Order: sequence, then structure tokens, then C-alpha cells
Amino acid sequence: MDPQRTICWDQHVLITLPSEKSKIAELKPDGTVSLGKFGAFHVNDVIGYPLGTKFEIFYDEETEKWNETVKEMKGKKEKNRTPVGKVRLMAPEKEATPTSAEDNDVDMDAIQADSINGLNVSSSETNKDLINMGNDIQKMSTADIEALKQTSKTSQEIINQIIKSHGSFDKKTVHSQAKYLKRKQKKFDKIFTIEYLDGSALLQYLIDKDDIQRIMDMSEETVGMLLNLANIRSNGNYICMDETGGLLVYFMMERMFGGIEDDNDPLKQGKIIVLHENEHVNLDLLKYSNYSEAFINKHIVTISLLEFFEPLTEEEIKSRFIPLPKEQLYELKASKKNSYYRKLKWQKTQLELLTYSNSVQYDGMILATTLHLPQLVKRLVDHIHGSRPIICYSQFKEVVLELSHSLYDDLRFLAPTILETRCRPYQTIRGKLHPLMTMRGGGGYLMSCQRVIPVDPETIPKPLPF
Amino acid sequence: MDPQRTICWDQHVLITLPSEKSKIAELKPDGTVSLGKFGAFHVNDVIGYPLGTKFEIFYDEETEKWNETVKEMKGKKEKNRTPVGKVRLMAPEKEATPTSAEDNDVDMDAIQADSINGLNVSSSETNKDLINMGNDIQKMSTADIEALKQTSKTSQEIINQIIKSHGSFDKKTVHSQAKYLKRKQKKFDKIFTIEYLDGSALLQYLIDKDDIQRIMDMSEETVGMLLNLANIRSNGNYICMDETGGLLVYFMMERMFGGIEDDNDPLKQGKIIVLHENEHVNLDLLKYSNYSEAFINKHIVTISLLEFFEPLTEEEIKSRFIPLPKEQLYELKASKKNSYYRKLKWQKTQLELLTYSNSVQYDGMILATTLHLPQLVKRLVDHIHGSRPIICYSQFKEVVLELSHSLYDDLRFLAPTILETRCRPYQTIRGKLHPLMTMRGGGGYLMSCQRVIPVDPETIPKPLPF
Amino acid sequence: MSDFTEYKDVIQEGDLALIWVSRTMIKPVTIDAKAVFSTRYGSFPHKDMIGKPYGSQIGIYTRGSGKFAFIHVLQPTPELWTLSLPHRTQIVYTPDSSYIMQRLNCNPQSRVIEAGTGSGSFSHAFARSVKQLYTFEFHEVRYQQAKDEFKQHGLLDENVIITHRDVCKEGFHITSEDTTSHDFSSQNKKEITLDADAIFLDLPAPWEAIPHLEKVIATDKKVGLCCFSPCIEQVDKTIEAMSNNGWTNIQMVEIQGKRYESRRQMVRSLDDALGRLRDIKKRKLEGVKRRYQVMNEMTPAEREDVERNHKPLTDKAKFNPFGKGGRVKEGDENFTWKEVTKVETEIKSHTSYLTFASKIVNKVKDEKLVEETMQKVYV
Amino acid sequence: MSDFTEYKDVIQEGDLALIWVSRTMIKPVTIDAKAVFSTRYGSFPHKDMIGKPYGSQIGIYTRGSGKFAFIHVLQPTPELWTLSLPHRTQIVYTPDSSYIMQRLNCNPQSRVIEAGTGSGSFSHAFARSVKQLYTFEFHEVRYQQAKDEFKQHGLLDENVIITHRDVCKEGFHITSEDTTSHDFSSQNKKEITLDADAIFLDLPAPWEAIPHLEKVIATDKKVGLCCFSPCIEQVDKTIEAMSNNGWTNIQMVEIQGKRYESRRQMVRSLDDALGRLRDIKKRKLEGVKRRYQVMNEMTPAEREDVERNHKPLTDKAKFNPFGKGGRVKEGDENFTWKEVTKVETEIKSHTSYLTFASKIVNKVKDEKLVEETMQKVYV
Repeated sequence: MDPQRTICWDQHVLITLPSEKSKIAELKPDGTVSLGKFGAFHVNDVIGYPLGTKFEIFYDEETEKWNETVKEMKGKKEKNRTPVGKVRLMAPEKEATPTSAEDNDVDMDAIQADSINGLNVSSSETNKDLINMGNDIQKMSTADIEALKQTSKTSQEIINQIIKSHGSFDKKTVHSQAKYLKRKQKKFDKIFTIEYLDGSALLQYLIDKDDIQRIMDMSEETVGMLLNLANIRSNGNYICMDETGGLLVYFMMERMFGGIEDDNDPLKQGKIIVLHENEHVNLDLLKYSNYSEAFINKHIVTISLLEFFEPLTEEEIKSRFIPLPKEQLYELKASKKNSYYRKLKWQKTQLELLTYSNSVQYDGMILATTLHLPQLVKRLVDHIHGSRPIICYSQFKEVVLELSHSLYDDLRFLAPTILETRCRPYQTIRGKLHPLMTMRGGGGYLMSCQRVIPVDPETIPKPLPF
Repeated sequence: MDPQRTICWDQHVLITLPSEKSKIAELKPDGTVSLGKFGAFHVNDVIGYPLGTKFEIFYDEETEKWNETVKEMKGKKEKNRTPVGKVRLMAPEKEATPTSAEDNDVDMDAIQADSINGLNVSSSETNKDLINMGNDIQKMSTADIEALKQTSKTSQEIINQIIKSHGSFDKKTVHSQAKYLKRKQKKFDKIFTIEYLDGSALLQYLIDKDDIQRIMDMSEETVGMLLNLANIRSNGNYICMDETGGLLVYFMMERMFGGIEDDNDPLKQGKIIVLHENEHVNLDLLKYSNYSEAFINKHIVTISLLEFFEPLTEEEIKSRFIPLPKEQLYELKASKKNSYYRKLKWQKTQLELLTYSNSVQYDGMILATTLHLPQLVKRLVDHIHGSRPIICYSQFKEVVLELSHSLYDDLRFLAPTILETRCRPYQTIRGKLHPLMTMRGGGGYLMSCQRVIPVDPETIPKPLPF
Repeated sequence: MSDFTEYKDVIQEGDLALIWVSRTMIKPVTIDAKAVFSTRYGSFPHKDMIGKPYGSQIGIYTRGSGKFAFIHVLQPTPELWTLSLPHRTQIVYTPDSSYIMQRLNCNPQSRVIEAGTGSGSFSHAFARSVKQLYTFEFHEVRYQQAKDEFKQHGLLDENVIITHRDVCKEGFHITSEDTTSHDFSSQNKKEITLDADAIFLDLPAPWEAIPHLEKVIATDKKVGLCCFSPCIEQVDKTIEAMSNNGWTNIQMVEIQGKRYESRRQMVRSLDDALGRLRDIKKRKLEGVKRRYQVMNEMTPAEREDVERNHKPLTDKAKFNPFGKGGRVKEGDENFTWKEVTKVETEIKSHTSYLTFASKIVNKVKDEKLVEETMQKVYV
Repeated sequence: MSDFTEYKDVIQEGDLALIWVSRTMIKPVTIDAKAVFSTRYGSFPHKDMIGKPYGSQIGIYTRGSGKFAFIHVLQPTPELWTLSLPHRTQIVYTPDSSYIMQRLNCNPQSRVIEAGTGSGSFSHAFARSVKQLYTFEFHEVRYQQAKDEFKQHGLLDENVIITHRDVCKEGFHITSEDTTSHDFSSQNKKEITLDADAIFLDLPAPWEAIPHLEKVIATDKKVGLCCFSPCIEQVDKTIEAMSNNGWTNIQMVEIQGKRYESRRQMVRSLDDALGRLRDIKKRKLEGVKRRYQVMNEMTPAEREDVERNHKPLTDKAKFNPFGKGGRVKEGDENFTWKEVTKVETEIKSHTSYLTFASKIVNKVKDEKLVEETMQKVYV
């Protein structure tokens, strides 16, 4: 199965929920995934469908029995466990719901006309007679609703019940009715979508989780522009600093390899050299990627700034350990052999690092770090090949401003430019089209320039006078 | 006549032209106003119409005769003088032209359907067969067109002639035809509008003239927000610095008095104290206002920073000149009297300035200066009454950022805030609605806070222990 | 004069004041010597405010912890009033309202129509700057609330008339038959001549109200109109109605207002980062050596304990230029900082579209007036 | 490999290079040892470039003034290529194109449809990042130009197929009957299976093309679609067509890209301003005194001359902290400067609305594949 097309076992996927929140799940064979109040499902039930498919959880006698059995087997501990249901595909007409509707402006035609009509309730032309009494008007208590959730088969039934118990539902305008329904629907619909976890999906998940600061306030549009300006390709070797916990590297890996390990292709041998300022690198978010460890180790090389700028010399590396000739190696005791191979590997790694630090001319420099950029960029630039992009990300415009000023007079940098890009999403409902009323601020700034190789004017012959 | 409602003699007005450029004219009785290639008109012909009226210039035998006579009278010098025409009101249906159409996207239905239909030319469904040959395709030379302009009565006739001479007009799409016509129309229409010269109109004129740097890149929306945040009213006394040549003060005067001198109203006695860093203040743009000199002198007081911060003491002022008792004054020789009164006036002014520098607690501080703001604002703040706004304008965000940081720890400033506001105009044509493709960047930033009066925590009684 | 239009010097009994607790908590209060303003930081008796100049900081020591707590007492302005309203309310915010006022050239000569009144926030800004405001509200409860508030704020005694009306159906006339704040009893007239020169329509269907304007706007001058609509389809219908009713210079704009926070970011140099890594490396090497020494000197039991519990034998880092591991306060003087701006975490990315137009009802020359003036000019 | 997809080290004969003269002048050039690149600053022979690494600055002394002039020789990237195009051309700029590519998750597995090709600028960016690009252009002249350019850039040998087609009328199929860059002669197949998973429509009426997509998109995976339209009414029709054709997750967005200039503003203190005024005042007073003295010592004739011609008798200012009167260069080291940003004087405030949607044609479980995989999992 193609993990870019199809929902596969052992894959990390993004699950989006009616509450517009999302979660990441690993699809373990025979496992179950709990979506909290939205229910739970068996992993095996969703395997094989295309990624992006929308499912609905439902409960019947069979699932009830199954859940009872599990409860009995597992005992007390599992008392508050979400009952696992069956899944079915969402009906296509229900799926045609427009996206990005805001609570304060929801189109009833598109969303719920049929539910309201089906209920045969009337509506008011304006909200004139409606006095805001908050929850008092709803005659069902939360407990009532909870009880209903336990017995009902679908969220639609729950919602219908709630409407019938609403004291002044008919006093609302059609518009307000739709708003109310949409809110309730978000609360009770047992609908979820399984999405491919590309960089944008991972970013959205982190934003939903309010982890914006952890990822340097980076937005999808900014990282998208960074990838294009940096000319990221599967055959490039890039120097990177990533203070977003691996999100930036995750995006780069997607752009370079698209989630597929295709190591036979000679054009897909690119590498990301990740420099880090701590003893150990933090690329935690790569755990959500579906690449094998071997693939990651091949294409991502992590080096601390110290190792990069002050590597051991070749002599040091070679003097610390001298490989044995084959004959002596055979004679080594088993207990010493392990230690020998560890040391051999160390030497190999060190010599490799030396190449990365001293010899490689990189195809791009992509920095997302809070280290002071002017010094850093000027120290790194000689490792970058001529005519290759240098892109620095910062959460703050003032930081890239300072950087660009400091690069202006250095002839190794061509045309430092400060860039900003912002995406403005719309409530995309016909007849109710407008930009979302509120959105996330921020998104960061880029400094973009090209590495160039200055010429010494003294070396240029002066033209002969006329 | 009410100079806010009606086109009056001796009034400065904004004249907008089909080229979307504008000019300012003073409407001198019996004078003429030349609009260059768009013609010229007699001032008396437009007096009495409401401000905002759109006129069309036309030429007939009478005007030709008149212009001939003038030429003869004035001789050679006036050879290149624009011939003065008569004006008539624009037909309302022609006036209904939507605004802000861009050259690259013009709605033909609204603009020129009738002209094209009237010409009975065909059009292509796409531009497929049209090869771009620039001006070669137009068979009329510029000279031909110039000749036509001399003889024709209306721009419509000129344009019709041009279309007929166009080699591949019928190969254009209806849309491209409209674009072409709109461009030509801009060039030949002898249409103009006389507008009231409020602050926004003056600002637009300066932008059209490319004087943006001279006015600190200030935008209408930013100055509008400044006026509201500064709570400008006709009864307030404000400290102001204005490096926009008087534009800011012009806006404030409009907001305070609305172009009308109504000095009997006790609620309209407000003053603007304008501080300046040079020997003389630059409020040049006030020359376009329609206030009398007396009114301006009463409501605008200009003081140099030195006079303000280091005024002569009352003793110095009084010691330098001692007014004579009445009897002695009568005895003064005529030749000495002038000098005496000059000195008396000097003393009066100095004592007044002393009040402005030492005694008045101002109702707001509005600064648009490139002086370093932190020191300036902290030196001025004690002259501002508690609970009154302090608003500083800068072209650059970094400048107000530095200011707001420097004010944070000073307890005389409540909640320094950096604000930006940007207006985004649309091409407002039904069926072709979209934001203008390009617009002016910039517009400036505001720092807004309230003057407050800190209390010394030492003076507050501590509560008794329980 | 009202609390909004007089520049007041000193806080007095009966004044309407705004108490600033924080940026997100600004409370209107009527000063009353017997009352106390309570926050969760402590209680502030009004009598401590009375007699002090506006803008005064009022401080107390809290009864519990003895900490210094304070508020500021401000005189209301329309813009501060807007900030004090609960954010849930639908209000026209200052970036929009100030632009609309500027573009309609609001000044002490303006006669303005506003429909609907809503929270009354924009009404305050209009009232501050114009000669006369006619505001219309169709929702009876909101009409009553706004009327009471305007009365309390002294606006009804100055230049505001509020009328309960569905302007889309009934237009903008105000007569003695209407539910309105205007007092007809003292006059002979049964109807007000609005003669409006600036109109602001914040209505779901402004196109239904536009045809009614003709009868109440000034006829001898250019009148400005602004419609405020959230959706683009409303703009389309509005433009259609404007065109059909003889309005010209139609232009739609959007206003984007942003507020920035002033922040500081630590300046962390590459050299310091390298120094730190060098320090860690050195310490680690020393640790390995020392561990070897120490372990050698241990009894086997001690050695086992150390190994089982992974006890560290190395020192903590000594070179710590960025204060890692601790909590460094933004702006801490032991570090270098760079001033930066940060836009609000959540921005108001859209309020409404503003569609402007203008109209001159009678484009005629006032010949008589011109004649009279001419005689003055040519004396 | 093409000049766009290979990372080249050294400038060689026959290479396509971009010559950077200034931000607004970037020129494509095919390196030819016999050719010379001429600018108004001077002429640069290609042979000076050959053999140097890409990114090299090439300098000359101009024949006339003997001034040092230079250019930079860059290897093209799609983004630099976009910058090199004349600004009059309708192009999808990098803020839009990069967002679209990210949002459609373009990567080396993607199979992309683009219609229309236009200037071919976006095609280059797609070609760089995806497995296969099918691009369609309905204008014959533009088709031919783009095809020639793609051929010259080596894209046709890699992953681009361009077809002359009105996709609104005829759909997206590519057969041996078509005017296309694809060479059918070497194969038995008469038709290409597009199996596209990302579609970008930059057409005046995308709604006419949308119904044709069903037949050429991948059926077993989620397919992304983006329509690029300047006017809001086009968006409306596009949403309608998307809905009617089973596309879901419809969302329209706008992208706003901004470029900032780094500038410096002089820091001018109040103290210096006061010092300057004090200096002027002192000088003036001294001047008055001196004038009095000097005038007293003059002959009446001299005195008259001075007065008639307003000759100044005072010195010029001595304290001139801001360099008034002269031309101070931004950043002059004799003054203090503050770093500031300035947005471009004219910004691209709107390009087009981007309307995204997605579709899964067959929402079915591939039972056979699951069965096979299951056997692997459960070994």
C-alpha cells in the first residue's frame, strides 16, 4: 500500500474532528483509536481507504456487546474507556459542508436546512422577541444530554431531541437556528477524517495544540515560501538550523522525498546537515514521519556547532585510533571485538563529520534559530556554494532587519531582502463570503539572499586609455 | 454662500481630472482656471454650484471668438495658452461611472457599452487573433489626433474617430475594447470635478503629486485614527509638532472648526500650540485653507522648542520694557510711538508665550516629528493634563517601538500601544469586484497612550494588620 | 455639558468616569462618595478619587498580602468607551469608525444619520465630532438601553436624537408620532428637518434603506454615505442600490487595524553558544576522568550504588551565557536584549466592508445667492 | 539534466545563466564564448565567466570613466526566473505559487495539471518539485513560445508535457491527435494516463474546466485543486462548480506578500535641536550687536549698500548636529542612525483569490491490497 494514497498500518495520520481540533494517531494493527467524546474506532476498520476519507462512528448491538466484554475483561481500570464503535463512510451529500464557517456567521442553507425543515419548527423573521437567557432556555440538563448520548445511535437524533427541548427555538431567526445547530453539531457529531500527515497537517496540529511558540510562530505560507526560495530539491545538500523541534526539517523532507523511500534514484540522494547549539539536537517532531530510521539517518546528519566549527583534525581522529590489520583483527578476543568496532565506527563518523565541516559546499542555508544571526550567517557563509540561496527565518521583523543591514556591506551576500507573506482565509460559503473575522496573527519573516563570490577589483585589468 | 456647501469665490478647491490627477485652484473672481490638455474654464461659470459637481468643458463659436480676442489682445506670450471653454453639467447617466477601475481590468458594461454599440463595430470572443503591435495598428498619428482635438467639440467625437482608425479594434474582445476606450477617455475627456478641500482631499492631492516623503508618508486612515484617538474637539488646547508642512494641523483645524469661522461659540475656542525645531515654523499647506489670517492667528500659536523649554522669565520680559503711564504716552512723539507700540506688542506676545510654556495643561499631545521621541515625549509630558491622550506618529514602526519601550517604565504614561491601520480600496465594479491590484505601501504607525498622574506608594497608608 | 464633551479637570461627585484596571478591564463608574470600586486586587473607595485630577493613579495596600495595588481614573472618551465595552458586543472598532468619520469629513458642521445604533459605541464618536446626530435603532430593547445610556452620558441634551425605527421599511423621518428621544412638546413643529450630509448604515440590508434617504438628506450639497456590511454579497447589492438611487463615486474599501506588542528577544551570540558547548565538553571529559578516579577509590558496594542509580559525578555547567535551566525574565539586565514587535496573537482580520458613495440632489446654481454675493465681491 | 534541476558548479559553454545586474534587471543568457553581455555600465565578455563558479562576481573597468562595474552570474532557479520576467507579464508570483505548492503538498511523487501555462513561470516551480507536470495553454502563440522555452530549459526531457488546448471545451486528455510536446511515436500508447493528484487552474472561467477533471485525476487518493481568479464573482462561480462536481473542503484564501527595504533614520535628539536653536539665537544677537558696530564704522555709502542688498553680517551656524543645509548620505558615520524597515512604495495589494478544494473519486477500501498487506503484517 502506498502511504501517500492509502490509510496504512503503522502510519502516523492526522485525525480531524468536528470540534475543528485535530489529533495525531499511529495506526497500530488491531489497535483502537479514541477520539474522546467523539467516540473510538478500530484501526483495522479504516485501513485501505484513501487518505482524506471522512468516517462516521456508530454503535449497534454488536459493538455494545464487544465493549461490555472488554470492560469485563479489563475490569475497573477501563471504566471510563470510550466505547469503541463501528465506522461507516459519511454520505457524500452530508460531506459537502462548506469549510471555515465561523460561529458568528453560519450559512443555514448549506448546513442544516433539512434538519430544521425535518423538525417542522417555525422560525422568526428577526431575533426581536428573543431575550438572551443563556442556557436557562434549554430544558434538557447536561445530564439529560449525557444520558441521551449513551442511548442514541446518531448525533442527529441527539440534536433533534435537543431542539425539541429548546424553549424558544422558534423565536430565533432561521439564521440563528442554524448557528445553534452548528454549535450543537460540533459537540455531538461522531465524524472524523483521516488525513495524510504532511508538513502543513503537522503544523496545523501544533497550532491547534497552541504550540505556536515552540515552532517559532512559523506559518504554512512562510515555510512554503522558504522552501521555494531555498530551491529545496531531492538532490541538494543543505545546511539547516531548526529550533522548531524538527518541524522545518519535516517540511524539507516532505519536499525532498514526499514520504517515499526511493533510495535507488541517484537524483534523490540529498542530505540535510542539521547544526545545533545544544549537546543534542531536538528533532522530536520527526517521530511522526513515516520514514525508516535508516532513511532518516542517511539523509539527516546532525552536528553540534562546536563539532562543525571546531572539528577534530584528521590527525587527531586518526591518532586516537589505529585500525588493526585483518590478521590481528581475527585474533582479537570476542570481548575486545565489540569495543574495537565501536571505536572504528566513531572514527568513521568523525571523518565523515570532518567532510561535512570542511569540504562540502552546500546547496543552500536554511536557518530557523534564535541565535544572533549576523555573526552566525557570516561564519557559515563560506560553506555555501556560489549562487545558492541563504534563507533565514525569524519570528520578528526587527531581527531580519538587523541581519539584512549587517549583510549589506559584505560582498558575499547578494541583495538581502526582507519578506513577509500572510494567508487570509475566507468563510467560503456562497452568499456569505467574507474573510474570517479573526485569525492568528504572526507567521514570521524571511531574509532571503544569494551567496555570491566577490572579485578583488585589484585583479581586474584596467582598460587602456583611448 | 457656505464654503462647505457651495463653490465660492476666493476659495481654494480641489479639481479632479479624468487622468485621476488633481490640482488645487483658487477661484479668483473673473479669473480662468487652466487644466492643461483638459481645457480651461471661467471661474464665474462654476460659482454657486454645490461643491462636488462634475462639469464638462465644451467649445463653441462664442468661445472660439473669445479666445481669439484674448490672443490678439495679449499677443505672442499667450500663444500656447489653453483655450477657455464653456462648462456644462455632466449628464447624470454618464456620471454613474464606477470609481477605481484599473487599467488592466475595466468593466465595459458600465463604462462604454453604448459607445461601442453606437459605433457598430464587432468584437472577438477572445484576443486569440490579436498580435500586439503597439501603436503601429493605430492609423491616426499623434499629430492627426492633436488636430482633431482642436476642431472637435467633445471628447466622445475624438474617441469615435480614433476607434474608426484603429486597424484591429474588431479583433479585440469586448473587454479589451473597453480597456482601450477607457485609456483614450482618460486622455481626451474634458471633464472635471470641483471638490471641497478637506484634509483628505489635500492629502490625496499631495500623494498624486508624489509628495509622500514631505508629509512623512502619512495616510488618510492613519491621520483619521490619530484625530479620533487624540479626541480632537473644538474646545481643546493641543500641543502639536508637525513635520508635514502643516498637513496635520490642516486636518486638526478641519476636525475642530469644519472650515467655518464661528468665533462666538464659547465651545469653539480651542487652540493648537505648534512647536517647531527651526527658527521659523513650516505650516505652508495652511495657505490652501479658507480661514482668515485672524482666525488662524487666534487658533494656531507657534513657538520654537527653545522658546517653549527655555522661555524668558516674567522678570526678564518685564524688565526689558516698561509701559509708560497714559500721560507720558500722549506726550510721545509720533516717530517714537510706532516703536513703543511694537515693543508693547512684543511684551504682550512674550507674556502669552510664557503662559503657553509654563501654565497651560494641554488636552492632548500630537507629535509628527522625526526628532528622537523618547527624550522629547518625556520632556513634554508634564505639560499635558491627566487623562489626556498622547499620540505620536512615525513613518517607521521601529521608531514607535523604541518609544513605547522607553515609556513602559515611566509611570506618567498609561498603556503605550503601537497601532497600524491600513485601507485597502477595491475596484468597485459589479461583476468585477476585487481589491486594487497595486496600491501605495506605507502609511505610518501610531504610538498611543494616556497621560496619567502616578501616586507615591509611600504616601498611601498601609492597612492595619488583622 | 456631558462627561464626554467637557474637558474636566478634577474628579467630582456624579461624574461618569472610566476606571482602568488593565488593558482588558476598563469599567465605567458613576462617582459616588459612598461607593467602593472592587477588583480582585482590592477595593478602592470613590472618596479617595474625588478631588483628584483626572488621570490620577489611585493606590492601596491590599488587606491580605499588603501588596501595592492601583487603578487609574480616566475621563471617558468615545475611544476609551469602545475599549470598555465587552468584546462580545458587535461594535464598530476605532480603525473603522475613525476612517469612516474622516472619509465623510465629520466636523462641527456635520449632520449625521446613523442606523442602527447597536451598542451606541460609534454614536459616541459621532456625537463628539459633529453638529447633530440622528441615530435609529429597530430593536426596541436595544433602543431603550441606548437611549438610557445616551441620557446618562448627557448626549441627548447636546446633539443626539435617537429614534426607534425600522428604517428599511419606514425611512428616516422623525415626527411627533414616533418613539424618539426628541421632545416635540416644546415646539410647534411636528417634524424634524434632518438635512443630513453624512450617513452611516450598519444594517443587514442597507439596500432597503437607501431609497428612503433621498427625502432626508441635504439637497444643496454633496452628501456622503457609508454602508457597513460583513459579506461581499451584501456589498454587491449595496452597490446596485446606490447606482439605482443616483449615488456616485461608489467605492468599497476594507480597513485592517493592527495592534503590536513591544517585546524583547535575548541576543545570543554564536561565540557564546560555542563557549557553552566547549564548557560542556570540557566538563564531560573531566567528569569521565574524575569518575574513573573516584570509582577507583570506592568500595565495590559504593561503586554499585553509583552505577545502579546513575548518579552524576560531573559538575553543572559553569558557563551559562543564556541563563538556560532557569527562568529568565524578558528584559533581565544581566542579558542583552533586542527590541521587537509582535502582533496580537489573534487579530481582527475582518470587520466589515465599507462601501462609500456620494450624491448631490440638486446640481443647480443658487442664482440668487450668487447674485447677492457678487454684489459684495464687486463693491 | 536541465539547467534548472542540476546543481551546477562551474559556468560552462552552453549553460543557461541568469545575469544579475540589479534587483530590477536580471537577464537570462546562454553562455557563448564568442558573446558579450552589454549593459549601460559596460560590456562583459562571456569568456570571462566561463570556468568560474556560479555566483561569481564579474568585474570590469569601464572604458570611459574607468569606474569599476560588475555583474553576478547566477544559476537559474524558478524563483530567480520569475524575477527576471518583465513585470508587465501576468505571472503567478512567489508568495502565491509557493503557498499553492505547499498547500497541494507538491513533492517528488506529485502529478500536476496546470492550465493555462501563461508565461510558464509557475511551470518552472512545479517542474522543480514534482514528478510530472501536464501544462495546457489555449493561446497558440503562447503555447509555442512556452514549448520552445521549456525545450531550451531542458524541462521537456524531464518531467513537463505541454499541450495546446482549450481545456474548458475539450478537457485534459492528451492523445496522439493533439498538438503536444509529448512524443507518442516511440510508444504503442495513443493516450497518456494523467492520474493527476494536484491541479492548478489559472483560467478566466475555471468553472467550465472543472467538470472535465473527473476523467483525468487519480481515483484512489485525495486530489487537490486550486483555482486562481482575480474577481470575487469568479470565486463564487468556482465554488458553485466545485460543489456541483463533488469537490469538498472548499476554502478560498488570499495571499499578501510584502517586501521591505532596510533603511536608516537619523537619530536627532531634542537636546541637539535645542542646542542648535540656542546657537542660532546667540549668533543672531551677536549679529545685531556686530551689525550695529560695523554699521557705525562704515561710511554712509557703504551702509546704504549693505542695507539695500540685504547683505548678511552674521556668521553661518556653527553648531549643526543634523548636517542641515548639506546632503547627508543615509548611514553617514558622523551621525547616529536607527535601523528601520520600509515597505515598497507600491505594493501588490492583490493578485488573485485562491480557491482550494479536494476530492476522492472512489472512497472504497482496496480489499485485495489490504488482504495482501495484512498477511505481511501478521507473519
